Amino acid sequence: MQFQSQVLSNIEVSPGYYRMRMTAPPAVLEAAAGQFVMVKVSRAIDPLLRRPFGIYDMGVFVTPYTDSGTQTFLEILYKVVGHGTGMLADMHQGDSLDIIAPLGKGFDHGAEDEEKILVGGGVGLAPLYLLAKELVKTHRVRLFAGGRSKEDVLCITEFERLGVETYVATDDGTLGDRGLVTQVMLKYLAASRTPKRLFACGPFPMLRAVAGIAEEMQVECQVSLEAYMACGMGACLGCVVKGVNHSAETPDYRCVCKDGPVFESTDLSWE
Amino acid sequence: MQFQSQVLSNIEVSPGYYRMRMTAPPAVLEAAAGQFVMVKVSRAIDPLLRRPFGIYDMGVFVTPYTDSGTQTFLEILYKVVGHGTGMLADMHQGDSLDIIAPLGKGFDHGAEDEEKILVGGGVGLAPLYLLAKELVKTHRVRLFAGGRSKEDVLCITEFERLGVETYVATDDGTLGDRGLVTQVMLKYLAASRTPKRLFACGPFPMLRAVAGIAEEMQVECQVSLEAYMACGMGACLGCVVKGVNHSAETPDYRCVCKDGPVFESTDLSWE
Amino acid sequence: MTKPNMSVEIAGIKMRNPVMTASGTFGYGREFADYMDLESIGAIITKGLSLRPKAGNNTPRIVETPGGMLNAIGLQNVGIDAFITTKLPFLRTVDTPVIVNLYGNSLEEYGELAARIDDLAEVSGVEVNISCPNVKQGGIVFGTDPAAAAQVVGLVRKSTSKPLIVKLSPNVTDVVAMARACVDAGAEALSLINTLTGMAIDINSRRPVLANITGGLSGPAIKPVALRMVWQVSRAVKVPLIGIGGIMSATDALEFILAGATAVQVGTANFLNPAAAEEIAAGMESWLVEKGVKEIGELVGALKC
Amino acid sequence: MTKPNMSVEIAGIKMRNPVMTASGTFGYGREFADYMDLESIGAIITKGLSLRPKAGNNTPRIVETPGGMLNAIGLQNVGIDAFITTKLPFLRTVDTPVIVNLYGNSLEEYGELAARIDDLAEVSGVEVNISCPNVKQGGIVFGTDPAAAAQVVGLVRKSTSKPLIVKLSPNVTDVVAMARACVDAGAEALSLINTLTGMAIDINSRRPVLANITGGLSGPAIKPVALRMVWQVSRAVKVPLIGIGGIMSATDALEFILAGATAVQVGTANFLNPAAAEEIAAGMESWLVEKGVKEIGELVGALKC
Ligand SMILES: Cc1cc2nc3c(=O)[nH]c(=O)nc-3n(C[C@H](O)[C@H](O)[C@H](O)COP(=O)(O)OP(=O)(O)OC[C@H]3O[C@@H](n4cnc5c(N)ncnc54)[C@H](O)[C@@H]3O)c2cc1C
Ligand SMILES: Cc1cc2nc3c(=O)[nH]c(=O)nc-3n(C[C@H](O)[C@H](O)[C@H](O)COP(=O)(O)OP(=O)(O)OC[C@H]3O[C@@H](n4cnc5c(N)ncnc54)[C@H](O)[C@@H]3O)c2cc1C
Ligand SMILES: Cc1cc2nc3c(=O)[nH]c(=O)nc-3n(C[C@H](O)[C@H](O)[C@H](O)COP(=O)(O)O)c2cc1C
Ligand SMILES: Cc1cc2nc3c(=O)[nH]c(=O)nc-3n(C[C@H](O)[C@H](O)[C@H](O)COP(=O)(O)O)c2cc1C
Ligand code: FES
Ligand code: FES
Repeated sequence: MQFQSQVLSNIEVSPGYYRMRMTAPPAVLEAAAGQFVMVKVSRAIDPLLRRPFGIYDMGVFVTPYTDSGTQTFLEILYKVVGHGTGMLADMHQGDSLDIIAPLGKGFDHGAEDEEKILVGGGVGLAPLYLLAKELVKTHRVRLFAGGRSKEDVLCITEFERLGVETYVATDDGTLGDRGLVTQVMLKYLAASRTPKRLFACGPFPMLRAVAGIAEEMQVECQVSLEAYMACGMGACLGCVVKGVNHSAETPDYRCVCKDGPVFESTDLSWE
Repeated sequence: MQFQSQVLSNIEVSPGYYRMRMTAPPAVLEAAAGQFVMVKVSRAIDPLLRRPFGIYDMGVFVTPYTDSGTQTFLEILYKVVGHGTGMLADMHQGDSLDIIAPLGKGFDHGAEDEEKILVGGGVGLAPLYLLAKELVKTHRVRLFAGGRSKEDVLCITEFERLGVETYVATDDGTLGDRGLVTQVMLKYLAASRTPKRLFACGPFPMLRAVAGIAEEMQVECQVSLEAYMACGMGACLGCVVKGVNHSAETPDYRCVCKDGPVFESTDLSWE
Repeated sequence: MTKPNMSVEIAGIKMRNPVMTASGTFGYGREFADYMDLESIGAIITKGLSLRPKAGNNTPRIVETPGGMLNAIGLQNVGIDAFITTKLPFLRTVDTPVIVNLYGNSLEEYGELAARIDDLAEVSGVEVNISCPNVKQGGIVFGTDPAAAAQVVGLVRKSTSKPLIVKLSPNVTDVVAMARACVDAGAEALSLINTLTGMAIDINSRRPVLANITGGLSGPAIKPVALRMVWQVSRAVKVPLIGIGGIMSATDALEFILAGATAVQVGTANFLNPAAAEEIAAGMESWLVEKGVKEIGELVGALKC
Repeated sequence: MTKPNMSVEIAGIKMRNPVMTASGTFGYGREFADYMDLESIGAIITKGLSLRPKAGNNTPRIVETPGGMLNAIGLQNVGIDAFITTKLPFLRTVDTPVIVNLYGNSLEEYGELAARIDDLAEVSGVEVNISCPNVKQGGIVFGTDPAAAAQVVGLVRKSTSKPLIVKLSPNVTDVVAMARACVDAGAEALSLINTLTGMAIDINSRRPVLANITGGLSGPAIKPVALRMVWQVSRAVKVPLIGIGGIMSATDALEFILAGATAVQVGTANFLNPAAAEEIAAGMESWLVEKGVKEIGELVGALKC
């Protein structure tokens, strides 16, 4: 669905990280956690392409000063890394954006009786929040959150408020354990016997480590990938990743935008 | 001089016409009426080139809430005609702009004992306001203002407040006389004997008419021209107009940005 | 106010209006069905098809550049057979001409491909891509040498009776010579332009951004070059032209029509706005109404120089 | 932290850093003296000079396009004699090499021009413009045909002992062939690229925007094409290259250096920011400091492919 959206708020939640809330049509509420939005940052030709962001949160609020008006909103959590996100960070309440949402395939919640383990690195926490919100209704949820430094571990309080049990690790030890979050998770998995399912989002090396652990521990695992995207709808073939059966002779490319961004870790080639 | 400027206000003074006040360094106050500014509307590459605007007003105000702080400001009066002016109209207080000012050659006030006659069409009134402000200190000043319709005749009250006697004509007769402002001016010139000097700014056909009248009535006349500009400083040679001696064999091109925008009407070729 | 006549004919293909979607930027049509009415435009051109499925290049395959983007997809496609069985059935349900964009790794492959689609009723025409700059084999040679281009076009002409459009590369000294060679060899219409070959570099990694090193530049950045080439070619050949390159709006499209194009293709704009093609067609019609132009044909090549 | 060595040498011209100003975008230097330190950059290249003063084209001569601009100045210039008497004296007071950009209407004129500047001590070198697309006579031919280019370069080589740089046009199928021809004929360095030929149309007037109909496209839009050509040529010839095309920032400049350019020229950026060249030179130096690179030379052609 393509729509014009107004910025409702745009707050720096940690140095260089912003949370933006924007208006959306009610139908957006059918989005699944893990799906994403494509944002046209400016009506001008610079930046030209839309920028993809996971859905961090969504919902409805009652508009003030009116009797019965309600407004659907979407939230994204983003890191300023370049031109487009830099311009996004400069936006104010009331500015307008052109949005396409929801796009892609979201997370599959999995079986009833599993413990749900979320693993997020840096801004990879974004789509996990919406997932956690859904999962906590019926499941026990644990989050393993990693980042370079304490500034890169975002919105932990929000997860805790949902009732998610959180474990944190940072590369420099400024928050939680020092080291890789995947190591912390591995320790937990090794010590526990209940059936589990992993949901991971973050930098590629982290996802590869998670996929490796999942294979080793024989736990089902979904990963949410990033890729450079032009269209977000399977038309440009710019965003492909190699599927598990890929070889030069029998190409098995999957579109991150359409076949993903969430994949079963066993469906991908991790080389 | 190149400087970063903050928008202080940006008000629609008539449908499609805006007056923008912005901060400037004190040295800008040395600008002469008729000089112009080059505005980089966006830090992004779209729009790419700076846009030229005459200086409508400038001055100093005392900044509120501080004891002795003063702030120099510049004002431009602009019409939304395309992409760059459209984006300018969307700007708010506090937004920043990159400005080069003052540029070009301004008006020469002329001799002491002349009556000063200003002729402006549409947004061509912009540089005449600053000129009027200077001239009224020592001279009798009359303004002939024209436009398509009453919405296109701007800031007449401001001129009147300076003590300028104003005459208005519109093509459709919705304000002042119906018809061309140059005709109204011609009538006045024909009826009066005192020495005079003309200062004109507006669309090219109007300027040509004014130059013709000036020649016929043997009145000195300066015109302020517009041209498509890239650099504003005499480097690109994009903005040239033909000087009076121009021919294919003996080229006599003048840069509107550097040799102008104000020219003696007799220095130009009016074909 | 009576509606202006927006219909055009290219090489015998009747279209309700001059707006087509450019190959490789509109998938196989279906991807856009949720965002626009596929029956609101003149024609759909498929992603470039080869004889066998093609894996395409490694990633990264795309990168934004100022006012444009580079792509080095490397012609990843399902191959002509899978296209016929998996993609064409959907297109059959859409009442809009489908033009198949063909790409061969060799002269013979072009011929085989053309023969392969000859008896498909759902295919209204063929657009031969001799200009793809990404694949070493063939692409760059056929697209930049008039004699080689003529060979391909001649063979395709023999292998199918479908309307034959040839798509030209802008990476040449003399686009008019290329155009003439293709027309002489049997092209009934020309599409121009394909992408300009470009490159992007990441100074931190000290590597090219694209895995393929170079890629094809598309988007608004190339519009002036595309307009110039359409104008040049329109004065040299008699066949209808299809203008392509950076068309984002009805205004852009009308510029190409005035320059001499009978129709246009919308490419990169589909990525920014999946309803772009429909909106451009509607915007062109509104402009004709506003200006009192009775049919789009009046504007073709109507530039006053 | 010791400062990195930013100095480079092009065809024997020693420059304090690799940032030069592109012909036609920096006037005769003086225009920018109020906005930047003319002694902060590597070299100044003059507006293209011809034997006799040139009027140039009618107006409009420039128009903005997406991410770029078209110009059809038509080489308006004061002519070599007036340059020497009215412009050179100022440049003499600036301690920065001055390179004269030359443009001839005929083969002979190139020779005469080169001879004319041969004994001017203030002129550090010559950049021969064989690529200007705006003037019908000569320009387009010399710049797109290797044999014609070689003729011009050979004659200039004979007519002056000044360091000889040749500026290449991007409007060719094979820029490497052009580069080789110029080097074989005596070019000691190559500048690339000049502008891409383009066009803009005003749909309301139904006329080309530029009086000259077509013009040269410059600015960020052309950077990917320029980078690609520098990279291609750098792998084919041994002489130093000067990268030009859409350089707006130190990052852009460094991309060209990695692609194989020894120096760069800043063009359109001077219009947006009259201090651009100085800021780019400073920004490059800061980046080298940040990355611990000791001299700029280490980066030339250091792209890992
Ligand atoms: C499905 C998906 C979901 C994402 N969710 C989030 C999120 O929730 N929060 C968040 O902060 N980021 C998210 N990203 C990454 C985000 O899209 C990029 O950081 C953003 O596009 C960078 O834009 P820019 O203009 O600031 O960067 P640029 O200046 O364009 O480039 C800076 C860097 O960002 C990368 N990048 C640029 N454009 C894209 C693109 N279209 N797709 C992927 N990478 C790109 C480039 O490779 C480059 O290294 C997601 C990406 C994808 C594909
Ligand atoms: C010395 C000078 C002083 C000026 N003073 C004023 C003023 O006080 N108030 C005012 O409203 N306008 C003034 N103008 C005109 C103003 O510069 C243009 O209206 C503006 O640049 C249009 O920008 P745009 O992006 O909105 O238009 P675009 O979308 O770029 O084009 C719309 C139209 O504006 C014209 N135009 C675009 N760029 C320029 C340019 N750089 N120079 C001249 N014309 C251009 C084009 O020919 C086109 O027809 C002045 C122009 C000059 C040269
Ligand atoms: C991602 C992408 C893929 C493309 N694939 C093809 C293709 O398969 N065959 C082809 O002839 N052109 C292909 N093109 C070129 C476009 O059809 C078009 O000629 C070009 O993009 C210029 O138009 P634009 O500026 O509107 O995008 C592709 C372009 C892009 C951006
Ligand atoms: C207004 C203008 C005038 C130019 N005049 C000349 C010229 O006289 N001689 C020349 O060799 N190149 C000329 N050029 C080309 C530039 O030197 C440069 O090659 C081109 O603009 C690409 O660089 P850029 O993208 O940084 O502008 C001119 C460019 C512009 C924009
Ligand atoms: S982003 Fe275009 S196919 Fe995925
Ligand atoms: S605007 Fe560049 S010379 Fe006048």
